[in-house]
Parts: sequence; structure tokens; C-alpha cells
Amino acid sequence: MKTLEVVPLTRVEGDGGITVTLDGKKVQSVTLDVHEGPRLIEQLVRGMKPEDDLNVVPRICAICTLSHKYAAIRGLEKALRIDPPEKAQLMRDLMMLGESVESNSLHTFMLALPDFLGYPSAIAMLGDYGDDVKRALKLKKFGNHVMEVTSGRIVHGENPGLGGFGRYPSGTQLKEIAASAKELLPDAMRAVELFSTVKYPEYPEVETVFMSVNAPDGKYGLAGDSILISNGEEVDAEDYKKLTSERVVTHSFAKRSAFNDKSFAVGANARMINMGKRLDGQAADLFKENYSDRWLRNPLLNNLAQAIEMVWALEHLPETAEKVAALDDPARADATRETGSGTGAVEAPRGILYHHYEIKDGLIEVADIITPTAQNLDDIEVHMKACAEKMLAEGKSDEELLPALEMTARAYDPCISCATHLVKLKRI
Amino acid sequence: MSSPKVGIYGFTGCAGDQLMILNCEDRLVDIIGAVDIHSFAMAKSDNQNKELDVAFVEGSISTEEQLEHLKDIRSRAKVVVAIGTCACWGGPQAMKLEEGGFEDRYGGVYGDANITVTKAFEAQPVDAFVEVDMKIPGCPIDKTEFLSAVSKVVAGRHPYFYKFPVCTECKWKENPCILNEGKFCAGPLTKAGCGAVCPSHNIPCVGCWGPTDDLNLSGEYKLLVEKGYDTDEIMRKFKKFGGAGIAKLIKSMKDEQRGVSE
Amino acid sequence: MKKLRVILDEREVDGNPFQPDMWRIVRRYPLTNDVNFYQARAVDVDRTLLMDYLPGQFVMGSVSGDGEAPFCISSTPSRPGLLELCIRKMGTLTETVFSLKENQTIGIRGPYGNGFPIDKMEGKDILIIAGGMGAAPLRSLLLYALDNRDKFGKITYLHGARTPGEMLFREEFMQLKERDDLACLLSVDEDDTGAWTEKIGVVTKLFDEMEPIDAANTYAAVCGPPVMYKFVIQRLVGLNIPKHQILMTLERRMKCGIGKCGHCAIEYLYTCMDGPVFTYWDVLHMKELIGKGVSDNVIA
Amino acid sequence: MMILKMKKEDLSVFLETAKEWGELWGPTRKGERIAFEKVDGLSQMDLKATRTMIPPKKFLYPQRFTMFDFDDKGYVERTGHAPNRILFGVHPCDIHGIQIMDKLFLEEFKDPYYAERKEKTLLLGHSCIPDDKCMCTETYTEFIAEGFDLFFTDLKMFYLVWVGSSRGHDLVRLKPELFSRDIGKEDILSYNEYRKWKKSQIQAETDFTGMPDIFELGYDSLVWDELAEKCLACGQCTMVCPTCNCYNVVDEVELGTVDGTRDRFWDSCMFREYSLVAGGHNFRDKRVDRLKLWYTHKLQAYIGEFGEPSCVGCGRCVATCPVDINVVTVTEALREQEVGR
Ligand SMILES: Cc1cc2nc3c(=O)[nH]c(=O)nc-3n(C[C@H](O)[C@H](O)[C@H](O)COP(=O)(O)OP(=O)(O)OC[C@H]3O[C@@H](n4cnc5c(N)ncnc54)[C@H](O)[C@@H]3O)c2cc1C
Ligand code: SF4
Ligand code: SF4
Ligand code: SF4
Repeated sequence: MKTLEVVPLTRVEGDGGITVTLDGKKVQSVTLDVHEGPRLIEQLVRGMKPEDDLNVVPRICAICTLSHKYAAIRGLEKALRIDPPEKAQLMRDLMMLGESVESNSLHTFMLALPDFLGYPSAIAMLGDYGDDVKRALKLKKFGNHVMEVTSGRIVHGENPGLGGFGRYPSGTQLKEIAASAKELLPDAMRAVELFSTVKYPEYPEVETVFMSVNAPDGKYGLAGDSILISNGEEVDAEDYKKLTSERVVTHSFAKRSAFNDKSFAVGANARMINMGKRLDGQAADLFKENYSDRWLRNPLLNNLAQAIEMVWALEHLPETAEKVAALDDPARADATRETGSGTGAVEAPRGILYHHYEIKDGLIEVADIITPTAQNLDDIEVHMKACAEKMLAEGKSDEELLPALEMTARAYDPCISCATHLVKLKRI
Repeated sequence: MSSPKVGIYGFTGCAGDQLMILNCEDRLVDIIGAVDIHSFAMAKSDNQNKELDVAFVEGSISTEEQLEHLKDIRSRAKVVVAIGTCACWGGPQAMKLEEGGFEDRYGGVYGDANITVTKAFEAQPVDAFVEVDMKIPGCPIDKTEFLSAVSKVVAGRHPYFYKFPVCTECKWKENPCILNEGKFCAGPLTKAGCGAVCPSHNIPCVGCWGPTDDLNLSGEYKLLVEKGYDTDEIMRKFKKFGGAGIAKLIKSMKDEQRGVSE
Repeated sequence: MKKLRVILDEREVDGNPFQPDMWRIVRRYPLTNDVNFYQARAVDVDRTLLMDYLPGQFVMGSVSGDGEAPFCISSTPSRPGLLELCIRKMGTLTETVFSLKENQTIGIRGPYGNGFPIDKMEGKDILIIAGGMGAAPLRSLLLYALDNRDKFGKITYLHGARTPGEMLFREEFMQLKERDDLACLLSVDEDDTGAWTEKIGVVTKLFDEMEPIDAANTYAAVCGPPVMYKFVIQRLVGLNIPKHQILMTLERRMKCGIGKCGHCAIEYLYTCMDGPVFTYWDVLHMKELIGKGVSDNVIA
Repeated sequence: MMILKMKKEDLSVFLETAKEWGELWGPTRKGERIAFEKVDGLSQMDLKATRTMIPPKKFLYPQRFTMFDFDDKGYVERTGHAPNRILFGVHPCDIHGIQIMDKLFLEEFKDPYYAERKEKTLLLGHSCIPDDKCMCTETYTEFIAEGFDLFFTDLKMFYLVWVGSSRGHDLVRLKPELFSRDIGKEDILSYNEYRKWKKSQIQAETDFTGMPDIFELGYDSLVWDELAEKCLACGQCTMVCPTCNCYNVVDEVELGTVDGTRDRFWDSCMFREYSLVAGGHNFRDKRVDRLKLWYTHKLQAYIGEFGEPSCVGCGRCVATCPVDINVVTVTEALREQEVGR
């Protein structure tokens, strides 16, 4: 028996490791461990005022900071019955689009592409794919800029709050954002071109269920009050526990989720699978050209989904920015009650993020945060196991096995640091 | 002169500081040119564990495994720089340092499951375990402040950090003082370096840079009590980011108050 | 070529008074294990000759990347051509300066400050009391007085250090002991070498060794660590030296050297412009200094 | 002094023309934030705002700027970049403040950075509407006779315009038709009325004249300790004060090179680092020492040296300090030997 260890799993944010235990030609187990220390954030925010919680929870993950902020805002606003003004809502859409461009460009070009092209890192790609690295940097910078303008700074901006924003951007800033988004569209198209031409190995393919939010008004979007499942079901976000039924595993500080006792996936591919038909513009065409039922099996296609989503985001940024600019700065909306509960569901770049709060007399009693990576972990293990088994059956060497496994895990765009999680233990 | 050998490591935190390094877009190429990056787990695969001139350490320490890794880094590095508030002070996960109750909170999340990877403990800043030569706080670090410090560190010089509180930068930006509106603001307690972003957005400073060099905690505490804040809430707000640093200050403030009342 | 500056009395500066000139270190050697001695000459030769100064004045030394700091001039204007500085390794800038080698350059601007009131001191007896680093500016005064020996009365030089190894210019001062036109008394707090032939004890002890002085006709100059002032001043006042004839150099944080940055302000005075040499009479009027070790016990 | 008359409605045209000389800056208001900002014209300014957060010192001496660029060969001064600016709407107290700064920066060892910006800034003063925090009558700064290029006194129906410099006169000559010398009895009466009105508006009562002695006598007063216990050492008072000039200097280096800049930025005597020297000795380690320095410098030492306080009565410290430490409360506390509520 031998053990292959991939520690640390590089190029995912945070500290994780994959242990694949092989028994001859058989895979005994595949475990993705989160070694990073637990932070117990949900416990720490108990007793806090909602506005204080909003400063802390985005710090769960720097990459999805705005998703956390927004999910918390949605959960808290529902709990406190706050009805945000239209301009605030549009600003939130805008900031999410920014985060989407930032994160998807980083992941596709800088983290995943080297895997597909056989380079150790994006830095190593500079010589042969200098233009693409530059493209990535340009897109990422723009995404960061949108996040900075809307949230106050690139990472952990405090501008978005309950009932509105501290300060709204100026017309000039918004105009610039609209113009840059239009200009950068070809760069996002290039990402689609790259990811629609690379080869996706079949090894990790296993049929899975996909979940995403159901964006309102029949549109493609990054937040919603109900959840779509690729089997056709739709569930109210308040019933998130049914969808995620969390459990603790002893080999990791990250909790796990399962749906009907089986793994499921969230992420850009899940969004495309569930809402792809709602896309418009060039993104719609790209989706139609590239979509196939292979998406339901192969997690690697998440990279392609992210690239198409980037096109969607850049196409929607200008109009959103213009709408924000057209409205006067509203006052913040106030809480209309002090006790209540609410669940916010938001699409972080890597999948659904839930923030559930129970508030009593203005103080948080329960906070429950379920991150997309926590939801994906089981699915990652399933697909990695499939990948290892098939490759072993074909007699592949360990040297071939290792990168394939890493690539599979990485396709989920896992954010290990934010998988440090949550929910009450379910005892059977 | 060969370029300095640098390692960038992340422990318990949000990875925001490593991300900010990656976010130095236009300067990233300069950084790569000026230093020899031996290890940067978040950004590259071919990492080596060798002697280092400078190790940048992000995140707080909260497991046995991390502690071992940290000690190994310290033994290999000539200079250890803590980057980000988690590494410098403990960060949000250290807000209850000195208060106890870690086991309960841990149980609240993991039940009585026996997690075997490694043993976890209450998060603490890097300097609680090994000697730290320099702290670059921030949640996350500020690009300008970071680059300014790194430029000097790799040249073997002492960097300069603003030692004054956020209020100073806040005034440079000409914001009306939030405290004067009767609202909480951690500006006077918090090290400058962020450009007073929050007050510049009409939002109180939340203290994410950690405590500044010289501050008057009891002065601000009294002021907030006068303004009608609940004492528990004040303490929670004080402790949000400053971890070990603020815990120490609160302890001495309480000792002082006890001394007065006796 | 940049326009040259004419300094001193008018304090008039053409161009940018913050502009450091580059000086080349022509000689460098350790005085103690944390103090180095530097001889420097301006890269622009004429500049060296124009560096006209008084004992007690200081320059702002610059190292690009580390900023600027004030340093007293240790050389005497009576021996022009070279600027001499003693620099102790203390922090950011001084650490870099400490590591500079011969032939490397350092930025210099100045001289600044008032210096010792040589015109008033001429014709009088001179009593110099140096402690530790205080020898740096006082050496300038001593050498100046010796170079102009006929213009001064009796010269007494008292110098204390912690150990023989920490005594600045030890050899130089030992040689001075040979001269019969001055009294040079040296002491160390503690002799860790076993080879020390001079006095042992704190610097104030040397007062007991010294010949009687003509107090009314004496100018005393003191420079040393803050703790030393208190005891030395007590002795000087006890000797009845008029308070305005007791000279002391004060140290304060400085960023400009020319009265702009504000750091060295003590009430209405700027250490850089009105000092660093102050009389004890001045100091008595500075409330901030009273009770801080400089002048308590002796106010009345 | 030349004093001219101008119709109210002509101001906007005049400023439009004056822009020929340089950028136009004036007081703007966004919510509670009042600041001198670059503007397109009169319509963007708020001339009723009593005080900007930061006085016009920021134009002559910005919060942070580069003094030198350096490389291994030496230091190259960075001047010549300041734009021409017209600063409109500067109140008398602030012009007095600038005069105090001028004394410091332009007399002995002229500061070329300050000098250049001063040279490139035209000061166009404007009369003001005092509030309860102003105390300019106590510092004799409620009116101003010099130190500006033009000064506009708003007399409701028209402006009286003082021409204070040759450059100010040049501005007038850009559109001479907007100005008249035709000043009659009514105008004089209404100007006099205005002066009376202005003085009557000042509510603060402080007596700075006796301060040097009170400070001397009260140097060890426990009142100081009580104040210092409240002081947050936030430095706001120094940043907003029009006569606080202290600064710090720091070198920045470019990554991987020996090139860099020598930068200068506002500092405050309220900070511990201010008097800290290498080796860790601090001449003003306690907050109380620093607080004393601030106030003795402004109200004792300066009066002792120049016969007037270096406070110009603008009320900024009154409006800004979160714990109510300011020239009014400090002088009162020292006089009454009790810290007020
Ligand atoms: C008038 C005068 C004459 C001096 N003469 C000498 C001398 O001949 N030899 C010598 O070794 N030292 C002298 N010093 C002390 C010397 O200036 C400090 O040791 C030096 O500033 C330390 O700088 P640093 O950058 O190494 O230390 P850091 O602690 O890193 O200081 C940073 C900065 O703070 C300021 N600063 C810190 N300490 C002092 C200080 N003591 N005085 C003024 N500014 C300070 C400087 O601007 C300095 O660059 C003198 C000081 C004064 C005021
Ligand atoms: S708003 Fe906050 S940071 Fe700004 S001055 Fe007031 S207390 Fe300080
Ligand atoms: S103002 Fe305060 S909370 Fe905001 S970024 Fe700065 S230190 Fe952090
Ligand atoms: S006096 Fe007031 S404004 Fe000034 S430092 Fe103290 S608290 Fe801040």
C-alpha cells in the first residue's frame, strides 16, 4: 500500500492537501484535507450587532469577500426586514459583477490555464503566453477596480452595508467602468476561445447534481431567494439546510455537504447548467456553441463556464453602471424589526454561499454560513477518485496521476480558507 | 549581488494579504525581478524549502501542524515579517483571546467529532510563538505600505510605518469626524496606513489595522459610554481585529479602573 | 555646477536649503565598538573649503533610503579641508552610515545651529566636561581652543566614559595629557581592562582632582547623556560659575535642522536654530526641562 | 489700499475670466464635508460654509509630497510641478494663518516648496458667516488688511473688493468693466454696518492676552493631567489647525534599486513618536507633556515671541476635537483651574 500526498495543494487559496491512498491498482481512499486552522467565525459573531457581523464575516475569505458581504447583507436584511433602495440594489449587482470578473479571470488564466498547458505557474507561462497573462492581469485589475469603486477597496471593502452604501461612486467613475468593460470584452472572449479549445480529459467524469440560485425575473444572475437544482427541483433558500445537510469529517477542518446523501456541485458550471438558457448577448451564443451534456459529468468544464460568465459579466457591467449613475444617492433604509431570521443566498464565483442569521433584540443569536467549497468537497473527492481509478486501470504512472488529480480539484476553484466552516453537527 | 531569497506563507486567515501581493498587478513583475521567490504556495507549484533571506508570514497560528511549519520557517529565514492583521495581532479569530471558551466554540462547530488532522487551538499572532522582526498590519495589507516596506526590507534597510492613528489620514482626507456625530469609530485606536478608507466612505473605522503605537483606550471607552454605548458592545467593537494587541490594552485598562475604584 | 552657499551669520542660503551635497568618506575607523569616526571631503572640492563652521554646530547627514539625522561636527574650523564626524550606531540611518566604507559618499548639509559663543569665550578660562558621545562636539571646541591657544585663558578638559574601550578619542586625549598648556583629566566608571592608568569613577569625581578655578572668568561647556547634566550642573553652580556662562548642548529629535519641521521645539526655542548650545540660564527658563533631570534641585 | 465695488451677479463672470490664470479652487460642501476643492465655477462653491475641515495650508504645504528624487549620484529637488491656482473664498482668519506660516517658511531659510506654491497661488479672500465656534474677535483676526491678492466683502447687494497685490490688480484688469470706484455714502454705511454685524456674531469669549502668565503659573496644574486623560492622541487638532506646521520626512526606495524619493508629510506634536529619539528616549513620553507643548506653543511661547497668539480663532479645534479639548476649553480650564464639562 502506498500513499501519495499532495501537500500543500498549491494555487488554491488557503491550506489544503489531498491524500490518495492506493492499494495496488485500487484506490483505497481519496481525501481532501483542510489543514488550515479553524476560525470558528460563526461562534465569534454571536452576540454581535448585525453591523459588526458585516465587518467580520467577509474576512472568511479574501477572494469571495464581497460575496460574503452580500450574502450576509441579504440574510440580515431579511431578518431585520430592511428594504434597500433601488440604487443600493444596483450597486450590489455591480460589485458582484466586478468580483466575478476579478475572480474568474484569476482562476481561468492564472490558476487553471497553466494546468491545461503544462506549466508550473502563470509566471512560467510569461514567455510563451505573455499576452494571455497580460490579458488576465488587465481583466483582474478591472475587476478589482470595480470592487474598489463599489466597496471602498479591493479586498474587504466596508462600503456596502445594511440598507445601502456609505458612499456612492461619482458619475465619472461609473462612466469609466462602463467604458472599460466594453473595451475588455475581447479579452474575456479570448478566455472562452482558450478554454473551448483545450482538451478536457475524460478521467474525472461522473454524473452529478448541480445547484445554483434562481436569479429573479428569469434572468441570469448572482443572487436569488430560491435554489435551482439540475434535476428540475426548486427549493426556497430558507430551506438551505435540506440542500446542504452538513457533517463533520475527521480528516479535515472543513465541513461537508451532501444532498440526498450524495455529492453535488456548485459553481459557474452549475449556474450555466441551470440558468444558461437565460443568457443574452454574445454570452448566449458562446453558451449555445459550447454546451453539451458532458458538462453534467466533467468538472473541468467549470473553467469554460467561468470564461463564458466573464463575457456575460462584461456585457452587463456597462448598463448596470449607467443605471447606478442615473439615480440620486438614497438614504440608507432602516431596520423595521429587531428580532427575526433570514437566509441570504448569493453566487460567489465558486458557487452558492449561504448566510443564515437569527437575530434577537438586535443581537445575533445564530449565524450559519455555508460556503461553496464546503458544498463541493464531497464532489471533488468523488471525481478525483474516479479520475484515479480510471488512470490506474490504464496503467498510468504516479507522475501522470498527480497532476491530473490536482487539476481536477483545482477546477472547482476551491477556496480552502473559506471552507473552514459551520452548521450544527448532524448525528444519526 | 544575488537577489534576496523570499518565501511567502499563509496560515489561518483569509489569504487576503497574499492576494494583495498578487493584486500588485503593475508591480508584480518588479517584485519578481527584484527578489527570488522560493515559495509562494498560493501562486505557484514549484516551491522549495530552503534557507531564506526574508519570510513573509500571513495568518494567525491555530494548529499544532502550523506551529511546526512556522518554527521551520523561522529556522530557515534571516528575517521574518508578519503580514496582515491576523499574523500581527491574531485577527478576527483572536477576538476572544484571554476570554477563554475556545473549547465551547470549537464544540459548537464540530461537536465532539475527533478531528485527526492536527490539534487546533485558539488562534494567536505569529509573535506569540516565534520572534518576528517586523509587522506589516492591515486587513488586508495596503499595497503602497507593503511595497514601501518590502523595498526596504529586501535592501536590508528599516522600513518606516506611520505610527499615528487612522484619524490623521482621515483628516488628510478632510472627513468630518464620525465620533462627533455620536457614533463609534475605532480611528483613534487604529494604526494608520489604509488611507482612512472607511471614514472616507462615511463609515466608521472598524480597527482592521490593529492597535496603533500610542492610544488612549480608556479615553475612548469613557467617551463612548458618555455617548450612550453599551459597555459590552464597546468591548466587542474594540476587539474585532486587534487580537493579542488589544487584549493586552484592555487588560491594562481594566487593571487601571480597578486600581481607581479600590 | 550648483551655486555655492555662503553660510554662517546671515544664514542665507541660495537655492534649496534642504539640498544635501555629496561628501566622500576619505577615512573611516572605529572609535569604540559602536562609534565610527569619519573624515569626509566634499565631492565638489570648493564646497569643503566653504564649509565654515563654529565648534558646537552640527550638520544634517543623509543616506538615501534612510533619511537624514543631525550630527555634531567633531573637527575644528581651525583645520579646514576635512569634515570629521563621530557616529554611533543607534537606528535606521546610523546603522547604514556605520556600514559605509571609505570612498563611499554621504549627503551633508549645514552647518546649522548656533555653536559655542567663541567670541565671548575668547579671553576667558575654559572648562570642558564631556561624557560619552558628548566628546564629539566638545572635541571640536577643545581643538579649536588649542589651535588658538593664545586667545584663551586656562583650559581644563574633563572626560568620562563607562569603560576605557568606550572612551572616544582615548589615544588622542592621552597624548594631550603630555601638554602643559592644558589640564586633561580622564576617568572611566569601571576599568574592565585592568590596564587603565587614569582615574576611575563618574565624571563629577574629576572636579575634585581639578585645580581651583576663577569662576567668574570661566566658561564651562558640558555635553553628555541626559543623566550627566544634572550632576555636572550642580557642581558647576556650586563652583559659582555664572549661569549664563555654563554652556550645554541639548539633543532633540530633528527632521530639518533649520526650524521648519518643529520637532526640536522647546517652548519658544528651536534646538536646531537657537541651540543646540544653550546656556544654563536659558534652560532655567524652559519649564519643560525643569524637573526632567536637567535642572531640578538647582532652581532656587 | 484700493477698494472697488462689484455687482453680485458679476462674480461668476469674473471668476470665469480669472481661470485664465490657473485652476479655480473654492469651498465645496458634500454632506457635512466642507473642503477646498477644484471647481468649474461659482455654482459649485458653497460660500456660506463657515469653515473647511482643512485650512488652505494644504495648498502651500500639502499633506504629503516629494521633496527630492535621489539615486546613487545625489538628490534632485522636485519643484516646478505646482500648478497655478486661484483660491477663492478664503476667510480672514485663514489669511492670518497663512501669514503666520509665511513667517515660518519664508523668512529664515526659505522653504522652496512652500515658496513655490505660495508664488503660484492667488489668494482671493471672502467675508464669512461666523458660527458659535468662531473666536476671531479674541485673536484680532476678524478682519484682514493684507496678505491676499483680492478680498471680497459681501454686502448683500454688492461686493466691496480690496485689491491687495499687484497680481490681484492684474486680475481686476482682465475685466475692468466689472469693477467701479464709484463708492458713495450708502456704501460706506453698509460696510460699517457689516463690521458691527460681524463682531456681534462672535459668541465665544476667551481672553488670550493674559495667557502667557496663566500658562507659566499653571504649568504643573493638575488640570493638564485631567485634560490629557481625555485626549485621544488622535492628532486631529494639529491637522486642522491653520498654524500647525510640523512635519516628518521619510525616504522611500524603489524596489530593487537605489533610487527613491524623500517625502514630507504632516506630523503632530500630539504623537508619541514626535519627540522620540534613537535609543528609545522620549522627551515627551506622556500625553500630558505633549498637550502642554501644543498649547504653550500657541498661547504662551508665541505670544512671548511675537506679541500675539498663533491661534487665529478659526474654531477648527473647537469643531473637531472629539473630547472637547481646544483653545477655549483649555484656557478656561487653566484660568478657572477646573476642567469644564
Ligand atoms: C544637535 C545634535 C547633534 C548630534 N550629534 C551626534 C553625533 O555627533 N554623533 C552621533 O552619533 N549622534 C549624534 N546625534 C544623535 C543622532 O542624530 C541620532 O543618533 C540619529 O538621529 C539616529 O538616527 P537613526 O536614523 O539611526 O535612528 P532612528 O531611531 O531610526 O531615528 C529615525 C529618525 O529620527 C530622528 N532622530 C532619532 N534620534 C534622534 C536624535 N537623537 N536627535 C535628533 N534626531 C533624532 C532622526 O531624524 C532620525 O533620522 C545628534 C543629535 C542632535 C540633535
Ligand atoms: S472619523 Fe474616525 S478616523 Fe476620522 S477623525 Fe474621527 S475618529 Fe478619527
Ligand atoms: S479606516 Fe479602519 S477599518 Fe477602515 S480600513 Fe482603515 S483601519 Fe480598517
Ligand atoms: S486634543 Fe483632541 S483633537 Fe487633539 S489629539 Fe487630543 S483628542 Fe485629538
